[in-house]
Amino acid sequence: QELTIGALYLDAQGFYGGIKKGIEAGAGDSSVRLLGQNSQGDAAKEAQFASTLIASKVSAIIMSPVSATASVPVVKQASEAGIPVICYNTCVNDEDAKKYVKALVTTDQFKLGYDVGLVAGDYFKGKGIDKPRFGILNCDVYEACVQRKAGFKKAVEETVPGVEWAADQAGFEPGKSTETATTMLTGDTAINAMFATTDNGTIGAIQGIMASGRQGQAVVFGNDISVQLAQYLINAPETLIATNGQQPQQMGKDSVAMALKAIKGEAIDTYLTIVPTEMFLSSDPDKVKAWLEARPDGIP
Amino acid sequence: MTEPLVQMRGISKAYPGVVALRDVDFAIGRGEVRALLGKNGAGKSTLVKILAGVERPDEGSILMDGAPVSLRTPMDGIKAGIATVHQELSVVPELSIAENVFLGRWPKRGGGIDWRAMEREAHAALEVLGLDLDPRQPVARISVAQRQLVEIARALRQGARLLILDEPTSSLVAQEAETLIRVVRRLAEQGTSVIYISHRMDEIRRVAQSLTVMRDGRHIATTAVGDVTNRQIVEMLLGSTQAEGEVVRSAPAKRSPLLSIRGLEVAPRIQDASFEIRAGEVLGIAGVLGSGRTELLQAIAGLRTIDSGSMTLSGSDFRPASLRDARANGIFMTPEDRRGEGAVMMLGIDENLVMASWGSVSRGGVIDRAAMREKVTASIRALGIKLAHPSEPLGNLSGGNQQKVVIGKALNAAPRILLLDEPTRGVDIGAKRQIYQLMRKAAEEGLAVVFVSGEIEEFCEVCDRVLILRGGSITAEVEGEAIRTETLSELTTGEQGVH
Amino acid sequence: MAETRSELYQKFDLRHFLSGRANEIGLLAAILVLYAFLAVFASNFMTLPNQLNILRDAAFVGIIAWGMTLVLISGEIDISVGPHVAFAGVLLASLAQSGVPLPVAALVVVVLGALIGCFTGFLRAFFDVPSFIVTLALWLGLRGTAQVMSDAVPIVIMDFSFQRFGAGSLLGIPTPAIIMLVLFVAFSFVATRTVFGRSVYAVGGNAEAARLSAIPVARIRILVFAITGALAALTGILMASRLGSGNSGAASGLEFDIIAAVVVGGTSLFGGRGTMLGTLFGVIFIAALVNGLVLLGVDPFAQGIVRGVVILVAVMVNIISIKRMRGRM
Amino acid sequence: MAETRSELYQKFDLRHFLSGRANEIGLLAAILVLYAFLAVFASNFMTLPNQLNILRDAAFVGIIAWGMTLVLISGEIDISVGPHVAFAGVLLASLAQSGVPLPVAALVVVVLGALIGCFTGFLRAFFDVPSFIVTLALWLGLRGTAQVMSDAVPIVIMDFSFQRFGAGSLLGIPTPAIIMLVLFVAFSFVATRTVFGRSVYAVGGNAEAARLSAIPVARIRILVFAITGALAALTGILMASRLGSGNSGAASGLEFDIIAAVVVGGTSLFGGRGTMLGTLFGVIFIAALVNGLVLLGVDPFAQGIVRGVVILVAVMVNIISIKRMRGRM
Ligand SMILES: Nc1ncnc2c1ncn2[C@@H]1O[C@H](COP(=O)(O)OP(=O)(O)OP(=O)(O)O)[C@@H](O)[C@H]1O
Ligand SMILES: Nc1ncnc2c1ncn2[C@@H]1O[C@H](COP(=O)(O)OP(=O)(O)OP(=O)(O)O)[C@@H](O)[C@H]1O
Ligand SMILES: [Mg+2]
Ligand SMILES: [Mg+2]
Repeated sequence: QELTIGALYLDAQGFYGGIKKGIEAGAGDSSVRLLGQNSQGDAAKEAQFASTLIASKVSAIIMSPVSATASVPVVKQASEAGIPVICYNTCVNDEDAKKYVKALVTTDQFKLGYDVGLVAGDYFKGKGIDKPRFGILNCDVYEACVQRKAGFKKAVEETVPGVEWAADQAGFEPGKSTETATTMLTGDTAINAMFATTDNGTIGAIQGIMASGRQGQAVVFGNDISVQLAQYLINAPETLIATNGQQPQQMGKDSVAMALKAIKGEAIDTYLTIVPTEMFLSSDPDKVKAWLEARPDGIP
Repeated sequence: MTEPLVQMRGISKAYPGVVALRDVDFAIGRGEVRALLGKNGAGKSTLVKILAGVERPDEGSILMDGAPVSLRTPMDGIKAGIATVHQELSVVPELSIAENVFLGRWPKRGGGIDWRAMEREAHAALEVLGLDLDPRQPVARISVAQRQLVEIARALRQGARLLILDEPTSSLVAQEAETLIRVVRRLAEQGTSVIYISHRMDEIRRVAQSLTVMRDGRHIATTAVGDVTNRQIVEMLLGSTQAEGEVVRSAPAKRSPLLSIRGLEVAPRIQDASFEIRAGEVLGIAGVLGSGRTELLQAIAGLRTIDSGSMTLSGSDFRPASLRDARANGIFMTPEDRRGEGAVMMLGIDENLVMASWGSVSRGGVIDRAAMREKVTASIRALGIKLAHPSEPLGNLSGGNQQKVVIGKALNAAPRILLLDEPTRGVDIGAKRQIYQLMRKAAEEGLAVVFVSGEIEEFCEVCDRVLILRGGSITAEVEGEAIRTETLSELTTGEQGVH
Repeated sequence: MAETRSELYQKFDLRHFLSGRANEIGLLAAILVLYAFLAVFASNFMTLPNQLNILRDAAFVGIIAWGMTLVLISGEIDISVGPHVAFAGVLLASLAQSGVPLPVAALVVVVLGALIGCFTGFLRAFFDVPSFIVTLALWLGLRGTAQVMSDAVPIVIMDFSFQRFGAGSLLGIPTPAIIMLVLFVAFSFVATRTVFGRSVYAVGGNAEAARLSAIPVARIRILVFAITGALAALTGILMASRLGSGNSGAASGLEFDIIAAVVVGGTSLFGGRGTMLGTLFGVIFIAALVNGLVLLGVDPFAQGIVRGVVILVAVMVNIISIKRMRGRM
Repeated sequence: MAETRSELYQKFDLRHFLSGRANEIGLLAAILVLYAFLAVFASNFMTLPNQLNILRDAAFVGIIAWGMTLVLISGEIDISVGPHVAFAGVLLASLAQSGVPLPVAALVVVVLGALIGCFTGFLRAFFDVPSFIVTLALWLGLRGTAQVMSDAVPIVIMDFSFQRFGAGSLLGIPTPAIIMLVLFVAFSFVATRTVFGRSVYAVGGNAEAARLSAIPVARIRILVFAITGALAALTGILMASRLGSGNSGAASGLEFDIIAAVVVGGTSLFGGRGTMLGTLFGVIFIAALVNGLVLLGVDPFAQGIVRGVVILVAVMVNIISIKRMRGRM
């Protein structure tokens, strides 16, 4: 009997391209039929698609819930219909997750920010700058991003307590993040560092520095890794210092594996699977090159 | 006789539910001015639309200079040397007068439009028609009559071999019509053929050599104008020996004034108008183009701010603050621009008829369909509207029938004072008579009917009293037997003997 | 005479009847073709739970679509409904959070929704501000207000019986679907049988003629927006109930889906023309299509392409067949 | 007599000049007020780099806005431009990736953009499909195609000199801004001085009158969409150059920003009315506002509210003052 798994992607940014590839690879390996859908970051759309999957009695649902709270009802609905739910990347709040979710495959979002925050702190300490001034491109409409930012801020404040947080604006859409970063940097010439919580934000920050002619005066710390960010690490090492990458394909594959286990009723030993992050530094171009070579199709 | 310029053979055309033309033959010679006559809905406009390439015939062929031509688009028509002024105004309100005169054929210089030349020539083209306007202002700001002249100027400029004028004078007054007739005659002398559609019998005799009568989509007769009497024409038109109506005026009975107006001033045109409107009479208001007749009616109907003056309605002070205020006091006006302001073309005929009187066919906001149908049916019968189904869109009707619906709407609103701005525009002789009778009937039932028309002859047929509006004030009042064409035209223009 | 009079109306004219409903007939045919296709190729599409599911999804578009149909017929547009839904949900949740009983909070939200609509209509009617601009300002402002109120974090509504309102069902039919269908009947009646409804058509068809016929044009304009505002608020409540929280990011792009469904249903963006039945068919068509594409397992990135092509083809075929039908009669 | 008459309109008439430009004057005043406010309260707003920055941002809206102005004037709408920009960028990047030289790829993209526009215009002109529907289908389809082509992962364009095209500047002025301004001059000329431009107004003001005057209505309709398609493709190339990659998620909601700017600039959604200068002012007004709000450090969630209020107030004051001005003359 053919197994059908429903997969919900949070949106169509590059990261989810990687997730999708991982999930598709995982499903292909075990000849599972896949019903995919893009929630477009909207809890209402997510509820709509999940209901469709539930009504068609899929064997399991793999999803990155839009919200820790707003996604609870659909997760609950699936669980009550006897459909195991596997979270990846994001999940509903712990209490409900324990009740309704079989497994969570994720990156530690707080740590994703925290680790690069440590790199940033050390960078400025090494340069003898005790009052770095940061501009932030956030994606606070997503709860994961709020955690990344919190992690980053905590780490930096621990290492360089004199840090100044200047502008903090939304910047996660391609193009718009570049506009916002450029405005920020031309508007506040004292900013000497940028932090961005997504790949598009990180690209925007780098391009903002270039557009405002501030190369060498401001540096970028980012989250996520992509071909383009890898290029910047290699070609603009004085601007992009570090970015902490996730491994979306791994995450996708692991999620499918968890889903299959849940379907078969096998015991899942650990609810939480942390997919490790990978730090990429402009001071270590070889690692970046190796990452690029491993991905000829450019999917992270 | 030489070969005709244009020949139409066996033309048939059907619209959903209506056959507009049945096997019509039509031919016109060079330099000939042909009047095309027929009741509303007879198929006149459809016939000329086919010539202009606007509509395609279902059957039949067209020959120019003896050779078959294919007129499938307006472009084909224009290329073949046919210029048309359509019955429905087709100006672009947002563009300037000059641009509208040159619409689609703007003069060019060095890759761009030559605005200077365009404005100069547009001004000249309008002057020929007796209109002196700043050609840069948008057409949205000029009156319906002026728009009609802009369209005529557009057609005249094309230097066509065949000029089609579909009711060109419907919103013009005698003077402009006269100017136009002179222009048409001159063109004909220079070899242009002209098809001239009009419901105004007096014009026909002055402008055309021959006439064609149509009825129910059929060609009835084509003769020289001199060979038939007016009475014969009307008989051919109506298809019966329906009596030429006598004057339908009632005996002048002195009635008490319903609305008295003293020293009315409405910027910019009405300066000092004093007159009264009496219940039970049909009151005409005559004046030249732009004399402010529309403004006067609009002021009474609450559509314009009154600058000064006093009004008393049934003896008590009254000043219409808004349309709704006037309406609440029993005043209702029908506008002259039917398409733009008079009716909703997309909606059904029935709804247009009851649009201003929903209260009478609804209860608690819910439409009482039976009552509505009864009212609509009564209106359709009373006005003799030719239609396929009461709920078909009003836009499907011929121009004259649309006009009847607009009047029907006003009558259904049951006003005490009914203001009709050019109600007989584009209405055929038979229907005009019906409309006169409706006006008379309304007056007999105690309404005050105020009637504005560009055709002086009309006043003679229906009015009890006529006011002359000149220079912003009422300069004369003519009553009863004294209402005669010559008198009125002298009084409105201040000149002796136009005819 | 009395008899011939009613004949003008009373004889049932099939051709006239059909030609007046050509659009709806075409849409119905399109829906049937789509259903036939999906029934064969999408497993589980024709199951009852899935059909009810389609109805529930349709409700979140349909309820507002009734009001939007009136708005478009009157020659206006309202692009603020998506953020309005989010705002209503957040407001409801934060009222509930601060102790206001849910029914009271819901009433407040709906009344406020109607008032917001009145505001739009007022600026349109009395200051001639294009409704696109006013509702653009609301589009920006309402989403912003919802985000500020909630810090973009969903505000949870604890009441579980309330959750059943949006997610539950009555006699097996999802509550939102029932509300949608009841409102459909009401709005069909309003649009065709009431003075208000017909006045909306008149205003959209020719506002100047409507004004001169003493139709209260300003009042009509205000009312259509007020109704749509109230419906957006109602949808916001249903959505909050379904999600168990007030969510400032919810219903993004909903205005777009709604306008698309209404236009697919044959309503003109230029006013004067449109029917509730057409809108119902437009809503159902798109909801079934979206659902079917999920069940067919079409690649999520490619779904947009398929949706675009199917909608275009359906509308084109409908337009062509309307012309044929009209032409033949 | 003849002389005085022609003098009547040939001599420069200030009142006539002003009343015809009331909208632009009002918008200019709004921009000045906004600038004065931001100059005082937003630090670094009035610096040259920031002003150039505003110009650059404006270009990504403005270039397409010129075409959109023509589309709206002709009584149509094109909602597909945002996805079209993303699609053009992805197509360019993947052509470049597969070895096509960038100038050739850029040409291909622009020509294809124009063809896509032709397709819209064709369906509108010959099948009477509302342009909202056709461009809705493209809106869905183009974004989907871009996602499928790239798996939603940005396709990097390696050429660094190409990146300077979108991000760089000429004589200190950002390249996109230069392109925008050059096109502005061209489109202003087209709209006011050419037969095509005036035909667009005629078609939008009264399509039937245009048809009767033998204006090639279908050709005009096709052309306005073709132009807008080509401009969207051009913007896509600039965007790809600026981002250094072809990004299927780029320019989301751009269609909305563009239509908003054009409508704020005084163009009617119902056709017949609008000017390029008005659109320029609309584009600048919104770009400066967005920039200023970032510099003011307004809470990002509250920015929507401020933007909504400012746009509404600006348009309202403009409309009221236009009425005053017209009324007085
Ligand atoms: N577009 C249309 N759709 C349906 N019926 C039409 C259409 N145009 C004309 N008709 C019908 O065709 C018939 C002939 O109309 P036409 O306009 O040619 O009359 P006409 O002689 O010009 O009348 P009038 O004097 O009122 O202008 C009428 O019955 C009219 O209702
Ligand atoms: N500058 C203008 N702007 C807007 N409307 C105008 C202007 N001038 C005239 N009109 C309108 O044109 C119409 C005709 O004007 P008016 O009442 O002065 O003329 P009239 O005597 O009725 O003559 P006619 O109707 O034959 O032109 C009115 O509806 C008036 O509002
Ligand atoms: Mg006619
Ligand atoms: Mg008049």
